[in-house]
Amino acid sequence: MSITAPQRDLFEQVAIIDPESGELIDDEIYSPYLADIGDTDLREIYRDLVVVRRLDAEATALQRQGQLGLWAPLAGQEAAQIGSARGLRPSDFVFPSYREHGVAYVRGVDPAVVLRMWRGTTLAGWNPRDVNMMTPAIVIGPHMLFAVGYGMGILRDKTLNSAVDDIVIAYCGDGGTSQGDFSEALGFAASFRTPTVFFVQNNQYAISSPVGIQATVPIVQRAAGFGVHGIRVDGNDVLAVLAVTRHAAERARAGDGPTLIEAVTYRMGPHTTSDDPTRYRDAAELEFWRQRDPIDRLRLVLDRRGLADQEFLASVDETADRYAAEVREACIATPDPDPISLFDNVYATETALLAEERTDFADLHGLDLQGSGE
Amino acid sequence: MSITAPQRDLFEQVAIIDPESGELIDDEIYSPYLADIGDTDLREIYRDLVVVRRLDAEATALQRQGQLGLWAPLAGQEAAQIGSARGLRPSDFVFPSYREHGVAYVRGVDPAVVLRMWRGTTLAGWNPRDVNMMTPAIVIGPHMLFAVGYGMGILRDKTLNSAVDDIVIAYCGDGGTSQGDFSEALGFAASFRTPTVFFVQNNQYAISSPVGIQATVPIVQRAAGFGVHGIRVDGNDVLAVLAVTRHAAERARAGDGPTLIEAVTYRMGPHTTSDDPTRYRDAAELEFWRQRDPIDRLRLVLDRRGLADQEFLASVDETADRYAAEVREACIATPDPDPISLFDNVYATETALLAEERTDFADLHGLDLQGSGE
Amino acid sequence: MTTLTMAKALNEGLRRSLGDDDRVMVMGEDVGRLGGVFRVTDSLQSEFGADRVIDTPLAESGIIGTAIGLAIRGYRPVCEIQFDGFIYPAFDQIVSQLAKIRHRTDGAVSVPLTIRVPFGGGIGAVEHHSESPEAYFAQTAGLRVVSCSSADDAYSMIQDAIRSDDPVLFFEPKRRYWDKAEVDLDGVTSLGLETARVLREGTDITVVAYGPMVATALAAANEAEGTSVEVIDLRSLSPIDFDTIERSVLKTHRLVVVHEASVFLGLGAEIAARITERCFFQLEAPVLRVGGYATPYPASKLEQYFLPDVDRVLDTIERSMAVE
Amino acid sequence: MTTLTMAKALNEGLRRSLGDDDRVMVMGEDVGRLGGVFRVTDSLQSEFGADRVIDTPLAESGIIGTAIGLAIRGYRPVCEIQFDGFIYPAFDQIVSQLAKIRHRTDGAVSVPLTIRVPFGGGIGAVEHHSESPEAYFAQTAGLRVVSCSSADDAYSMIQDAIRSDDPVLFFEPKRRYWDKAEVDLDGVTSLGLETARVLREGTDITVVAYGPMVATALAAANEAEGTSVEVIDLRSLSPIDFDTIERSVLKTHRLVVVHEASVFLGLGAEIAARITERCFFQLEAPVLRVGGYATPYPASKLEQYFLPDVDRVLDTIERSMAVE
Ligand SMILES: Cc1ncc(C[n+]2csc(CCOP(=O)(O)OP(=O)(O)O)c2C)c(N)n1
Ligand SMILES: Cc1ncc(C[n+]2csc(CCOP(=O)(O)OP(=O)(O)O)c2C)c(N)n1
Ligand SMILES: [Mg+2]
Ligand SMILES: [Mg+2]
Repeated sequence: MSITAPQRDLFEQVAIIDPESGELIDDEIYSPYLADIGDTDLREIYRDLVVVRRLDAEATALQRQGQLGLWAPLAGQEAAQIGSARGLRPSDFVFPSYREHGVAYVRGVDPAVVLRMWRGTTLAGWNPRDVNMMTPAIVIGPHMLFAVGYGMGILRDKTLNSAVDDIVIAYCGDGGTSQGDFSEALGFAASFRTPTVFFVQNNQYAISSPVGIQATVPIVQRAAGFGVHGIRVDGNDVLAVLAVTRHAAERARAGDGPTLIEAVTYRMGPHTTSDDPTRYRDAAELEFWRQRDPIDRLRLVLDRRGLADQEFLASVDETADRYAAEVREACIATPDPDPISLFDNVYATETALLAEERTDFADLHGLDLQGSGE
Repeated sequence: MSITAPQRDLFEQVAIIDPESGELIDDEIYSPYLADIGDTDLREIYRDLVVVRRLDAEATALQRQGQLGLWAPLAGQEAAQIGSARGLRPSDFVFPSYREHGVAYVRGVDPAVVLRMWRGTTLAGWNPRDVNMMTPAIVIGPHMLFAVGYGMGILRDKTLNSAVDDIVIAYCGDGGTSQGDFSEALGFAASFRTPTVFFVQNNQYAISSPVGIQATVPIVQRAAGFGVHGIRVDGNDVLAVLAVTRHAAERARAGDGPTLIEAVTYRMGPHTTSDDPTRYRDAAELEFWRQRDPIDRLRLVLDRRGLADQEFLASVDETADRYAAEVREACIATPDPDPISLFDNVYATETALLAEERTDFADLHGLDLQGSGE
Repeated sequence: MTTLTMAKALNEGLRRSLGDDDRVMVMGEDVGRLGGVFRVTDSLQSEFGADRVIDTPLAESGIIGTAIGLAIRGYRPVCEIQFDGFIYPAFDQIVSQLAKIRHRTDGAVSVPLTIRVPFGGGIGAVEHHSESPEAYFAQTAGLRVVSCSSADDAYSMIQDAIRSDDPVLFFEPKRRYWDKAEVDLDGVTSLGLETARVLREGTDITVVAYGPMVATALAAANEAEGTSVEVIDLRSLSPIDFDTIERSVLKTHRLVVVHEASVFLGLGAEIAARITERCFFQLEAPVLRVGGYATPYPASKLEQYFLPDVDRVLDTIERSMAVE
Repeated sequence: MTTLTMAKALNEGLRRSLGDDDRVMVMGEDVGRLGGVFRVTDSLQSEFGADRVIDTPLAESGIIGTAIGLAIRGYRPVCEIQFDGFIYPAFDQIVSQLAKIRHRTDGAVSVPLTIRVPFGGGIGAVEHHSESPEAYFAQTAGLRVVSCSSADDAYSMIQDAIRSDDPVLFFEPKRRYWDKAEVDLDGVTSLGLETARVLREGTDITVVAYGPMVATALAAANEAEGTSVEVIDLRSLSPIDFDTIERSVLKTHRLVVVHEASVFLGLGAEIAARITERCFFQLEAPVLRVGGYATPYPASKLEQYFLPDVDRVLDTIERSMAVE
């Protein structure tokens, strides 16, 4: 079985929602992937978008109030994240970067748990096995290769059990595409034909560097250079993102190999709460993208279909507020880690050196070692 | 000024010599780059090809006789190397890999000096400043980036003196294109529009790995992925290689940025003298490529034009034999390095630690430190 | 004399280097318009132009690799690695190429390249932003490795590093970026890059520290009641100025080495081994080391437990003094 | 018992691991059809198939990165890095990812990955084929680092490494690949990965070595006239079995550490520092170290001068014995 779409003009972005009318564009290749999306789904997707934006704002507020050490806002990228995450199955595996709070939300990670890393009470946050999603990758690059190796594992599993049809997706930004590891990942994925989806959120900036520093041609073009299928999508069109992700996933499941999706979007906020974007971009640019807000885009569809009644909108706001309040409360209540946990999980079996240091540490801090440790 | 050629079908290789007739094919874009190549040049190019093959065989023999520790034969790749090297000016700079003995020959490196690294009397060999060619790169990847940085330097020189129009070329193999550094080099070169030519000798193998492990599409396609101009050439057609290199160099000089040239060729011998290629390739394949021998290809041209008379051929053989004999003699006569030179040139100014070790070493070996060192 | 933060002193040092020698170039992620995430390169791009202060693509191997190429062409690049934990993608370029090119070419090719690395912990950051990777580089022949501990020294050290014909790894203690000192911007004398500095004289015990731990060592020395502590700022981590340490130990007979990096195979190991070899019969106690534990750098809520502080230094001084 | 070279013993160990556990996979450049440039993986691909013994593209970061992904999916990859000097492109993957994933995920994700590295000099090779990079990894928390010194130990150590739930850097002394020993292919007992082994008992001085230098240390011990030398094969470079060394030093009171890697910040530094701390009043001479010089690895015609040999070990033993 082979699922292929003709390679489109690389500057053309797949779009589904007409940004003027809110009508759904009929796309020969991608619309079929939305055949099952009914009114309820549209509303649930809308709810997701609003909730993750609200949670994101809450996290920023928590950082400003000293409850988090840092936060990397996703504002503006909700459609890219919700659309792609909703294109996966629970049994698929996700390798995120550090900004995929929206993806984590869809995977079922408790948003309050997401904050722990940013608060500094843990290095990571959740148990990847629980949600089939790895914890954030801070170093940019290496995890793209994990997704290829994980895909090699899926292929091997498939030789033992032909029913296996998991896929794996990895996220990075436009800046991340410059790392050697990103290219090696495309090369290995092509050579081994792994069921890997590379999802690049081109949010126009890597901290202060505009995407033009990373790439002089559309990033999606990288794919063909390695013999990988490439799709460029309007990253602020949640339905288009959902459709192309489903398409890429279907190809991967069918044994047709890897796909690189470039979702063209925009980071509305600062790179992180430590950043001052006014040093490198202007109000006009921000306004240009505000006109392309991903939530407004889907709202057009709801409005047109009469799905955005007061009751529904109020319920969405209520959900968002409730989640935000819960997250705030849980965040503030997060206990500091046990100091001696410093020594935990460095090795599967603790070494003599660590045991010695653990004891010295307990002595120094007057701790009782009974019951601690692994 | 902008010199561009339409991107050709990527599977198509630029060719100039008709392999049946020895006639020169008239190529709209590339033939003009050969307008100045007359009979004398054809003969000199032929002489180069024969001489470097002869030197290569001599080096292999020297290795077999224990005079060299190792040798990486170039047999089969003479046209790719002589053609490309002859497309450069002396003031251009070359970053070779470890197999570019033919390039070194054209740059004016004494062939006997090339052998020193393989004999183990030095880590490198020649003074790069003398010939504008760096010594061999053993680690695969990093030097591709040097060529981009060197090109950035040329561009900056140009802002200070507009007459500067040097270019820089870097060589690697098909295997080398898998390294992250290779891709980063393409990306940086595109972003900074450096006057860099990336010359990939796709000799079908990286040790035992056929090129299909590195790339599922023609390697030249990598270029477009990064917005770099790409040219695929028959690497066994020395005139085609010369023409495309001149074209790429002209583009670079004119400020049109980097070019990736994929020269399709074949390594006729083992990877190195330590390798046993019978473990991974068969006689039929070898025979297929023997029919495409780069020296025979040019010989057709000479024959057709009546340039390959006995006198000429004898003189070529005489040159090759003389060089080979000289190289053999010089190689065997190469003195072992002074043991204390171990400590030389680690730093611009020797550190106390090294001075101490140098003294201890002299004591241990009963050496007199007077007159040694830096 | 002007009162400057260390970040600003480094900025002034870079400005001076760019002004003095037009072969000097600054490059890295976000060093241009943004002026670097710590603002150490603030306004250099607007002053010296985008072809001398270069925002690079996001790829550390690419940054160092192209800088080596620039150096081969005759330039003197100063690269910024945004945080300690992001230097590893460039490791091959640094240890296999940068460190070895002079030796490999029998001195024919110099690579006068400075790599600035904000390093160390104590700023409450997420993973990979608080590491102390200096021993990886200090053990690599061909590299010079230095670390500044104060604004005034930083100002001259960065200029010395850029002037050096050898590659220099320049480790900046990021948690001291905002500490101020009097800096003589017209100062011309400098201690050079290889010399350790005795910052505080003492007679009972020597404490060697570098970078961020110098202030900690000094604070501990001031608090050590009844013990006269000599404090040495190592400054150069490779080569190490063993003569200055030895002179001090021959006086005090006791030595403690402090660094944030894990004790196991950290710089303290080499200092302990070599000073013990040199002063075996003069040492009254074994050389003791205070540093990070043999674990990865922890989450920020735990870093206070991982990092040596005044108490741990004092405790170690006491343990050393207790040996008879 | 069968007489095997070390290369063949490793090959048999890999074969056994592949046979015992079908989650084990072998990957690297040229490991398949060619059987590796040293033939350590000879015929494994034809026996276990190309989906378990995988020829990879030429990219070390890619090899380790994809192996980590395989491990996360539940496999136990064994990667070959073709030569010591080619491990650095994978450095970020190894020190920032492989070493830290267990700790980062609070134990939820194991990465049971073995990285085989033929290392060390003495084979007359060109640059980058004779290096001893073990200290870079030994100083990295979260990694286990081991080195075998004989065919029989190699056979069980490689299996132990593959069985370990921790990442293991497995350094193979390439110049000993062709040395033979009696190997018990059905042997089930093993010393494990963490324990040093006393290879030769002695009473006057202890010599610690690992990998390629074990044979050198033994030869020196045999030649040391009038001095009774105890020789310890370290086996595990991280963690280090200090207890075994300490026990020996409490008996001999003198210690020499030998490795090919440069002395400066090599493993000898840590051993010297820690054993001196533990045995300060029992040592009759400072711990002495024999190793490479603080230079890059030299051209092969000079390597005999760079590498420790029996004479240098003997000379150092004498220097230690001379201290009163
Ligand atoms: C290897 C590495 N180098 C540098 C950094 C520092 N850094 C963190 S985010 C960032 C920019 C990333 O840009 P992009 O990939 O576009 O992702 P975005 O933040 O826009 O989502 C940089 C340079 C890093 N995390 N890892
Ligand atoms: C980083 C690195 N990894 C591995 C090697 C070992 N090695 C030497 S040559 C070679 C194959 C290179 O193949 P290719 O790039 O096609 O060049 P060719 O030898 O065919 O000219 C390998 C794997 C190396 N030199 N550098
Ligand atoms: Mg971005
Ligand atoms: Mg090749």
